[in-house]
Amino acid sequence: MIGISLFAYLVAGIFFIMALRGLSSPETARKGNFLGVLGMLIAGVTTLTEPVIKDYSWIIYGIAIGGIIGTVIAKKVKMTSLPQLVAIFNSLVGLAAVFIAFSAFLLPEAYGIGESGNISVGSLVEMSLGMVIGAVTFTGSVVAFAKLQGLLTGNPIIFPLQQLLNLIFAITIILLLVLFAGNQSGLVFAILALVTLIFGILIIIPIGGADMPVVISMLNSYSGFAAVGVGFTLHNSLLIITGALVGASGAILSYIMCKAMNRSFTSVILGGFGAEAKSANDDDGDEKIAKAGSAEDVAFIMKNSSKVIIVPGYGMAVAQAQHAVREMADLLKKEGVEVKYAIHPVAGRMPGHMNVLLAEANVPYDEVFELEDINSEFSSTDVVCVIGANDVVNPKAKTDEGCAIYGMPVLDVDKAKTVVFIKRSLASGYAGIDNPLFYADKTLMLFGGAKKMTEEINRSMEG
Amino acid sequence: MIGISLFAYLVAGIFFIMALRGLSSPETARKGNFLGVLGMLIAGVTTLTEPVIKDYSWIIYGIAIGGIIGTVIAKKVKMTSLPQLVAIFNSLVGLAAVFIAFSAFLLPEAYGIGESGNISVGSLVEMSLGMVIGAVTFTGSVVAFAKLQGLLTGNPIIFPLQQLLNLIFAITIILLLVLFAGNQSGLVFAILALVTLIFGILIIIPIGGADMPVVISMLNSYSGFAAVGVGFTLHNSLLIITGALVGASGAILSYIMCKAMNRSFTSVILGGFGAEAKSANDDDGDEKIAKAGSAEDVAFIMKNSSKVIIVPGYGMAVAQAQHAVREMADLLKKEGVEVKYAIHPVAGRMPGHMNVLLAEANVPYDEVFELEDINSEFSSTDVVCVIGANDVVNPKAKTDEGCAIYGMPVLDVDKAKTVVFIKRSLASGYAGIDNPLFYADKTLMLFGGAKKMTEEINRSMEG
Amino acid sequence: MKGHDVVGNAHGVADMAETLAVNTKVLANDVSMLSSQTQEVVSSGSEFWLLMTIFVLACFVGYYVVWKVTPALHSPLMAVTNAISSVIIVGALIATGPILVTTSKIFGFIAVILSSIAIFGGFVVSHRMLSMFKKKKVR
Amino acid sequence: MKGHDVVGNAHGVADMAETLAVNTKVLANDVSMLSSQTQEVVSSGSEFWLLMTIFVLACFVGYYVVWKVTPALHSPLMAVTNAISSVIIVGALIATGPILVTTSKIFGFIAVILSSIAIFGGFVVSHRMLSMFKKKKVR
Ligand SMILES: NC(=O)c1ccc[n+]([C@@H]2O[C@H](COP(=O)([O-])OP(=O)(O)OC[C@H]3O[C@@H](n4cnc5c(N)ncnc54)[C@H](OP(=O)(O)O)[C@@H]3O)[C@@H](O)[C@H]2O)c1
Ligand SMILES: NC(=O)c1ccc[n+]([C@@H]2O[C@H](COP(=O)([O-])OP(=O)(O)OC[C@H]3O[C@@H](n4cnc5c(N)ncnc54)[C@H](OP(=O)(O)O)[C@@H]3O)[C@@H](O)[C@H]2O)c1
Repeated sequence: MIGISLFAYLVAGIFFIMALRGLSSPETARKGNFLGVLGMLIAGVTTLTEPVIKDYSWIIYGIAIGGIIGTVIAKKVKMTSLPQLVAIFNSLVGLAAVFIAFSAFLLPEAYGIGESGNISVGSLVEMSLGMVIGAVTFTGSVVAFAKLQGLLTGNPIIFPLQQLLNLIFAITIILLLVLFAGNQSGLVFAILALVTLIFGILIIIPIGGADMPVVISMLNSYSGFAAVGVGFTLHNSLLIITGALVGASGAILSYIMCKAMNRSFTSVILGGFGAEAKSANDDDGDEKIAKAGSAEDVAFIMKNSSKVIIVPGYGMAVAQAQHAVREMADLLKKEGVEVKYAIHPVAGRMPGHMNVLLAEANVPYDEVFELEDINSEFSSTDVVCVIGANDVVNPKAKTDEGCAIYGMPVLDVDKAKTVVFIKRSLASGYAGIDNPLFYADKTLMLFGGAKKMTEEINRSMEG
Repeated sequence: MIGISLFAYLVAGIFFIMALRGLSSPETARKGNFLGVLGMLIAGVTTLTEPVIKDYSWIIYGIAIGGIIGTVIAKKVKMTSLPQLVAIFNSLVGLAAVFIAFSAFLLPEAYGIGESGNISVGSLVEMSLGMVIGAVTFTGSVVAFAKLQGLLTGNPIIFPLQQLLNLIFAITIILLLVLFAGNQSGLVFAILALVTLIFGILIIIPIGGADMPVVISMLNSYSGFAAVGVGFTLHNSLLIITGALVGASGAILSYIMCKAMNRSFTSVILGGFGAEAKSANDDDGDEKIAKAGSAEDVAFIMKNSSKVIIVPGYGMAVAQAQHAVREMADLLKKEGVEVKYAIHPVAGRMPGHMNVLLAEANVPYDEVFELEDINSEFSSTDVVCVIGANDVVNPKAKTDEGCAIYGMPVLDVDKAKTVVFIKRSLASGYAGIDNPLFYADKTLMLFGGAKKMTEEINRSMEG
Repeated sequence: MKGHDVVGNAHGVADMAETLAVNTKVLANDVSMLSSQTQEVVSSGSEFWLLMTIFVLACFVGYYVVWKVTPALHSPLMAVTNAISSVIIVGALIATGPILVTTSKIFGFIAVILSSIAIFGGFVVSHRMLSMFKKKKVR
Repeated sequence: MKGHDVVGNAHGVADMAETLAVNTKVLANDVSMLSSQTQEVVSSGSEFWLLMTIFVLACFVGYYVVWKVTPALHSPLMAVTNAISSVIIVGALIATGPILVTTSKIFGFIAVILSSIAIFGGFVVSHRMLSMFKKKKVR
């Protein structure tokens, strides 16, 4: 029995690994996702055959309720709200870990880790680590969600002695954990939970809304480590394997984002970035003059070129302009123009966000190129059409040593013959840095919402 | 105690992984090798602190004897004999696994797997699997060594009903294994060992000498799995981890070789390739005429070109011409000629063999390029100097659907302006296929031993 | 045999019996301690480190697997990791399993709901994203 | 108290003592069996599968790590794997450890020599190869 279930957990673990492996290319990804579902099924069924499980009714109800809610959310959610969705799911995993830790503490017999009041120190430490990480994940993700959804201000919320307060909380948590491992009192455990929940709020609240993607990825990683903690408590290798996979995934994604933004991870976590950004916004670029054009102008230039590269950014996502953009590309292709899409690793507000949006608008993924694959092509391109992007095409990152994004790899759109920007104003983007390309001779600005403007271009191309 | 040693084994395992990771680039490789040594030290010291170990004298003698022999061999061996060396070391690991399995059977108490005559079936199966794999590795590697060293004929040794005999042996081994797991008789174990040792000889002997690199790699993989078997017997996670790493490495290397030779792994293992090859040798290419030149001609052409690519092959290794070749490149560079080296994945007789030989002759590794990195450069090259290589530059692999190497990726030397071959005759190479490039207009043949000819070229360039 | 001899003997036997009983108890204790120690050694010491080994290896695997994920699929990756990290539902199921309704069972029930949301939600949304990724086809 | 009463009592006590002794034995047996069973369950069942899990994960790690090795270093790779697979010396050391000279010890000794050759040889030759790999420098 024990052998069979350990074997089944191993198989489930392999399936989870294969699920992530599948994501290495869009062709294998769907099969990978299916293997993931299969792995989860195996894990669930295996657990349900454990002798401790005698009453199935609550379990069935629980899964049914959760399953329906989850499916409905997943079907309804707009692709532009993916970051929020991930934040919610993270928070649920974290909260579940907290509840499971409490269950294990209250009913250790069921988990085979001793009797109430007589749990080994090792198990106590493991369960409280799982609980602590879970609790931070929970409240942290809730705050991240609120900031992304606009329920909380996106500005970093900063108050005096913040770092000191955080330090005091961290020390308190460690002390409570040691105390709990010593006396295994339920009260201490509950207080520990409470303090950690508050701590989760405190560490995320000073971080600006625009940094939330990094935060979410980090919390995703934490949710993995919460699973590892629970896995150690339950002596369950599947939870440990899966947790490690998720932990690695979250950590790597935040690393990739930080590197693509040319920021250090600590600077993101210490927070306060959005605040400086806003103030840096309005000081320079007053003398220079940008050339504005109309949708007809843009349609004309693009129609008469032989190669166009489209660079979508955050603004395209906000405006939900992806379908209009796809139509524009189709119209251009009908005129015999070669069209490609260039995506910067941190375009938009989440890794891979632009790819999903373009895919949603039926753009074939072999027309969509990553930075390193397309950067050499801009010099042989007639028109680059930048839609709602800004920082990811800012040449200052290559030239201005003093600026915040200096060294960040950017798309070399300034090498193309003509650059068209579709955005509402000359305002800067997320990093709050003015873009000299707006004022270049080869640049044409098309002011307006991304969706409206693209549709206007389409109309003038059709007519 | 047990905790600490398990921790130490884990650390050693991580060091072994890091050792292999280091090999991903020449810069980190030496550090990786050092970590490997460290891991081995940790593993050894940890084992020596186990309570069962009371007498250290034999151990010290054993390590001293083995250490001296190993170091001397490793220092003395010629870089051209690397395949033999790897074969020897493989055989030692295999034989050690056999002895250890017998020790575990005779003194199970020391390994904590029961008492003599009362070992659990699981442990019996594990130890006999370890023993069987070790025995095959041992005799198989000895045969491979003998073939490579020329002690045995390199021709496949084939006799009637060979496959049937192998099948009978395989079945006998399985039956003996089951019998042994049932009655744990020492006699049965010894017979099992004997039969398996013979089996190891039988399966390698029909394979041609030129296929030995694939065989060695496969046996390398086996030696890893022997370690895994011993690891399961001893409940030692380090042995299991390391064995899996080695197993993966050997399997991947043989896969890479088979793919680069465009042959299936089974066809290699079923053997008899060299035999056919030899017969295919002499049938075609009688009418065509090859243009032969002198060393002075070659020196003149190369001196007056602007870009030369050197393609070394098996013949350069046999002739030990690497130092002369390096000198030639130096002389050319002095004349202002751009010189690069192109290495095919299966040039020579072992993966990475050419790279080591060139490195030995002080060729900087950033002048040495793999097939996929340099193949596009041949069209802009004036002279390609092919030294003792043949199959890896044979254009038939691209054009002649009927030939044995059709589909194998080759270096596109035929795209260069002039091709110089330095070899002793118009004979074919390992695959026994005639090379039409010898008779092309752009080709100049320089007949003679690789070392002698290269030195002549150097002399005429200097003088 | 004299009366008090007998009594003395009886006392002796009784004493012995008592000693025996005490010894038995000690023995029983010892053995049970031994048993739990054995279990402790095997399960706590050895098992913990085996699990730790599994953890470390899984981190390596995760590292390599995730770096191989194409950047275009980073969003689905996040959704899938949401789903699979909810495998902690395993712990929740165990808490919900007993027949007796206790706080632990109620907590387990809540955890089952929460993780089911993330499991179904994560897999469904990643499936939704992935089925949008299409190759160019002749239209 | 009558003589035979006392004798009867004494007999009773003796009987009880005997029963107690027998029971003790049974108990001791039971507990020791339990103990060994526990160990069996934990060590054979659970430990085997944990080790199997480690094996599978290590195969994944090996797969990824080896594919990342640059082709130029495939020869040193073979030498290093020779060296590290000789970590089976661990098993040989245990066999050579006891003071009593037995066949097992002699076998262990031979295995120590054999694997030491491969360990030293493998690391030394790979070091020799690796130290030949040099970058271009201004001469
Ligand atoms: N993707 C990630 O994972 C991630 C994570 C963290 C941070 N970030 C950061 O996010 C930034 C992404 O760069 P990006 O170039 O995509 O965006 P950006 O630099 O933030 O610029 C977006 C631009 O879109 C315009 N815009 C907003 N709404 C619009 C609408 N409805 N129609 C048309 N235009 C609109 C804005 O200009 P107007 O106001 O003038 O219209 C703005 O300048 C980078 O700085 C990156 O570091 C990304
Ligand atoms: N590297 C590996 O891991 C590996 C493994 C298994 C099989 N192989 C096989 O080995 C072959 C390697 O290709 P390759 O092009 O390097 O070698 P090759 O095709 O075997 O040709 C070597 C040539 O070198 C010449 N030669 C021999 N001794 C010489 C000397 N002393 N001086 C000058 N020339 C000499 C021979 O011609 P003359 O007799 O006319 O001089 C021969 O044609 C491939 O077919 C590959 O599939 C390689």
